Amino acid sequence: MPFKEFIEKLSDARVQKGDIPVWWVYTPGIGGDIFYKGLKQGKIKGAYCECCDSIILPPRMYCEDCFEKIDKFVDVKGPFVVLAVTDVYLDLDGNKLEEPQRVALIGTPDSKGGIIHFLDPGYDIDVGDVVKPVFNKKRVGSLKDIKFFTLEK
Amino acid sequence: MAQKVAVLGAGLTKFMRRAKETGKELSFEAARMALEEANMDISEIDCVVMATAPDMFDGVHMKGDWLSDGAGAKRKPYMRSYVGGGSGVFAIIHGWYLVASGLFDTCLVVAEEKMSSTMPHPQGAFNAIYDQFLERPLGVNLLWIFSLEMMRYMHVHKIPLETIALVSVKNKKNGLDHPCTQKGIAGNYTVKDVLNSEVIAYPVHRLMVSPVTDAAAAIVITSEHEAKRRTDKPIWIEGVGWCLDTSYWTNRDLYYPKYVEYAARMAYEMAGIKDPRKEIHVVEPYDPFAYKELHHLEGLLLADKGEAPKLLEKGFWDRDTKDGIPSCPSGGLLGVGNPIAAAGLMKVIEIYLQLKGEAGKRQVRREVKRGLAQAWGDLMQVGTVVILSK
Amino acid sequence: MNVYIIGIGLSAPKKISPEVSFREMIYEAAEKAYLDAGIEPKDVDTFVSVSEDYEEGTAIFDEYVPDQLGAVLKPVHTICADGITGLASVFAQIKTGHFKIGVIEAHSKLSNIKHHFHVHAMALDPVYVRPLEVNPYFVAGLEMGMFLDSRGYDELDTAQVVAKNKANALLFGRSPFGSFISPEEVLLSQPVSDPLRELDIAPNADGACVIVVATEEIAKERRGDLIKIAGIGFAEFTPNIERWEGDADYLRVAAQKAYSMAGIRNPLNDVDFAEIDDTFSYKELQHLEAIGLARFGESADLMREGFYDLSGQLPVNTTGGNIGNGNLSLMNGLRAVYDAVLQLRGDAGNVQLENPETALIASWKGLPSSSGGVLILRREG
Amino acid sequence: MKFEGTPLDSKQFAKELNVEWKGKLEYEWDCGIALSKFMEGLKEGKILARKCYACGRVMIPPRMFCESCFRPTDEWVELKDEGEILTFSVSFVNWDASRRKKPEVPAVIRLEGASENMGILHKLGEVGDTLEEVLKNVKIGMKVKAVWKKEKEREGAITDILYFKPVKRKK
Repeated sequence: MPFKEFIEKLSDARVQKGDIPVWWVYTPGIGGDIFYKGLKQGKIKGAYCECCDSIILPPRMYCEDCFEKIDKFVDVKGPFVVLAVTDVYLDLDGNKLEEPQRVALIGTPDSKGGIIHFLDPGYDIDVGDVVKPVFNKKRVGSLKDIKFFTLEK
Repeated sequence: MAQKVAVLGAGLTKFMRRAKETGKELSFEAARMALEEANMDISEIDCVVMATAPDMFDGVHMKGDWLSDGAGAKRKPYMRSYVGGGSGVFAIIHGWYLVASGLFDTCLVVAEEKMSSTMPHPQGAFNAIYDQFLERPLGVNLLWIFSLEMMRYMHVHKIPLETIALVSVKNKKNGLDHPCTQKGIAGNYTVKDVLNSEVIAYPVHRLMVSPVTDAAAAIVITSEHEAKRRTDKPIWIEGVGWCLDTSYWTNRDLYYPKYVEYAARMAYEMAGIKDPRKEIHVVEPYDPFAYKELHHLEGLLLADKGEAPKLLEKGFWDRDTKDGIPSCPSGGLLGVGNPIAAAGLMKVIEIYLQLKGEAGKRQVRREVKRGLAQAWGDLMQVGTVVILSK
Repeated sequence: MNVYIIGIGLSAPKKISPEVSFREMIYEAAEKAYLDAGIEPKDVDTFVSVSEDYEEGTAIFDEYVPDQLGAVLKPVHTICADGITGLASVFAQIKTGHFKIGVIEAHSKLSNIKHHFHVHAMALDPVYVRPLEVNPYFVAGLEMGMFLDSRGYDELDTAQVVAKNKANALLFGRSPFGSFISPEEVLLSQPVSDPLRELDIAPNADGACVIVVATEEIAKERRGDLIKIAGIGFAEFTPNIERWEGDADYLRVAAQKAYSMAGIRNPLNDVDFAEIDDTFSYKELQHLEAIGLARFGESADLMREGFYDLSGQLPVNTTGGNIGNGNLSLMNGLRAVYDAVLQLRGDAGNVQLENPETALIASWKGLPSSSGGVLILRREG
Repeated sequence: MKFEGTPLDSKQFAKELNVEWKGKLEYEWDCGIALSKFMEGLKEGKILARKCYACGRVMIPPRMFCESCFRPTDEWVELKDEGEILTFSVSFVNWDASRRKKPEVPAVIRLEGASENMGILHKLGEVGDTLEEVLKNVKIGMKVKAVWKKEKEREGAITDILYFKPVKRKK
């Protein structure tokens, strides 16, 4: 190092502590509002892009492929299929979870994209399995109105 | 060597205190509008540039990546440049060098800001612009740097508060004619109204401060041959300049923005401009605070040091001036709103519209062949300048 | 007009760096780079720094860039991207003909972040994903699963990447993360987000890197090897994780641009060695396939056969990659450029290859982004 | 031309299905060579600056390199805890834009011994409780002196100086 003097011992090295003291309130937006209102009614909404004739999950206000605005939204009834799955062993703070959380990307055969959500820990659900959403009884219009996706028997 | 670069189309959303749309959706709307005006499809765009100021407003880390699909960047070369408040004008500079280099022929330039997500107030996110070691522990507020700079500027040149209030009067009146203006921002105010408004951080009064705004803006720029193929009346980018001063902002005399001067000199040289006071016909300097417009007009060498306020009193910067240089005909940040990066690009768009003669009620009275937009940012530190011509 | 790398400077990666501030760390790298280039900072026409605010804990980090680079009152701006995309910005500026010498800077002080997962979580979509409050590394676990499934690979295949890169790092001798470890041992490390394990993840590190680039005219005034930027590309895929399919499309698009600029038709033949982002072990294989240094589904076999070893046909991550040198966040790409220049100049010590002429460097911005850049360097004369 | 966007007033905004998030965004920034020493100095009631022999500037905040000469700085210089006001403001806002009745008075102060324009940001105290009082009591160019925390309470931070107060001229 190029300097004329250095920190000689670790106890002389100081740190300044600080934080970002704000928090955030996000509007769900035009697409997110349709998604959240659908969840409140116990439905999964998708966006229909006329340009590429596709249903897009989760619903968005525009199609990222065609870059066209979307004003048609549909109920997506399924079948819902697990496209990818992972067991998460750590929580957000980095602590080890007692039981891993099973998180999956869940789509339908004729839609682009999917929903990222939890899988029912009561079953050993894997990629390719057909699943269905289990909604909470009390719903407020949020992503967590879905409890998890469980195995469709 | 550099290929010539033209501006082909522009898009803006409404300026809003709180938008229902997400930042991605705002970006989409502005980008879509710019593409439509340029009569281009997204598939004809070679690369996308994003400008957006602190991630701490939107509350999204890697905000540029998060916004990218809303800016039409899927599977495209995409870059986000960032110089704080200077980002909006830097966006066109960024697009300029990507096209001028010959690497790309067409570029979609998008600027977005959604400030309303920050709680308890967007000013809180600005706390983190200060030095974390020696400044943030003092319990700083964003307005401090402005009020300190304004005080120094007024002290050195002995500028009365009444004169600075005139900037708010001018811009808030101009803003009445902007179709995107934020509700409750523009209006016919008097100097007395401004000076009677709440003192927030003396000498800054409430009506001398631009508001918190959500909005997006976009332009399409292309190489010369693409421009000539697509339009009979291209607007050219003649010069660009940018400059960053030291981060030790308390080590500088704040009365004069040297970094704006350096950025302006770079742009004038590129544009071959020798006498900017004669060769620039309309100007959009950055006006997040009333005194800033005057400060910047001096930095741009359009007025001698300390003279911009005197010219203001004479109506030299008015929209309907005959022999002056109209400044902030759009209404600026004080009259339209201040969605940081999108506000800078809004200024570029205003110059573009003025040169095309399509500014409607805001069209300046004098003939315009060349105009300049400028933004400022970081810790009283960065100047970004672009010169457009017919 | 051609553009050359004329100077490189590094503040070497380490786990933590309490003995220096970010400013002092960057100054060290800048001083070395200018010395290497034989210039002073006043000779530089434009500066670019890559950074992300939440990693710095500062809003508008651009503010804190100029002083330690000697860039006060100069054209300076930030690019919020990986190091190679940042380098592409300087490259483009020089190509306009308005600038002769440009500088790119990147650094990491990841050790100063108290809760890393919370910073990563801020990058997840606040409406569609983040409300689940899951550890953000799930994104890597999910994608790794997709990648392995679609190719029929298993975890032992990705563990080979870890073993190779840690061994290379140990041989090279600069980094604290080098070791001899078998792929089987990698599988014994703790699961993070299945199939991703602790040792699949490049450990966070601190460091700084500065690179000086210049026009042909300036480069040819200097003595020594000429390192030409033969091709460069950068691209975004989509930030919407729901649309990911386990392929690194960002690098596919970036590589196409870089290859066409460099006139490369068959990268497997035309490239002598590569530095490929391996922030997660599977990323190395995924990236190799995306840029055409392996066909779809063939990278794991090639890895097993030693194709990418130091003694193989196409050595990859000769100094240890990110797994061996540490995850330096946005600096990863520049650290790789630095090491590639060492190889091309014959300065790579124990891991020196025999007379390499063409290097490929591919960088990824990091979790949970889908953007990156590809650079082709060629040694002349 | 149609301009898109859906403005919400504060009532409409509150009715949206909003998502709230507060992360643990905490940092421990390495102070490094220059600022570790500077902060240790504050604890001892000293204000330390750094001198560059090439340009002769005495710099505060101190730095191990001179940004204008691009070389390492050479020497520690202790400044007086007295200086002059370069500029000031009378602030009625807290960090989060909430209003305060009694103003704070931030100022840029050049300490004696530091080079021209080498100010630091701090606050003034004992200058009045209203805008009128502060404007009467404070002038640019005025001399001020640091008011320190009690020695035992100092922790090696810029807040070890409570504020700067006007220096009363002896007549």
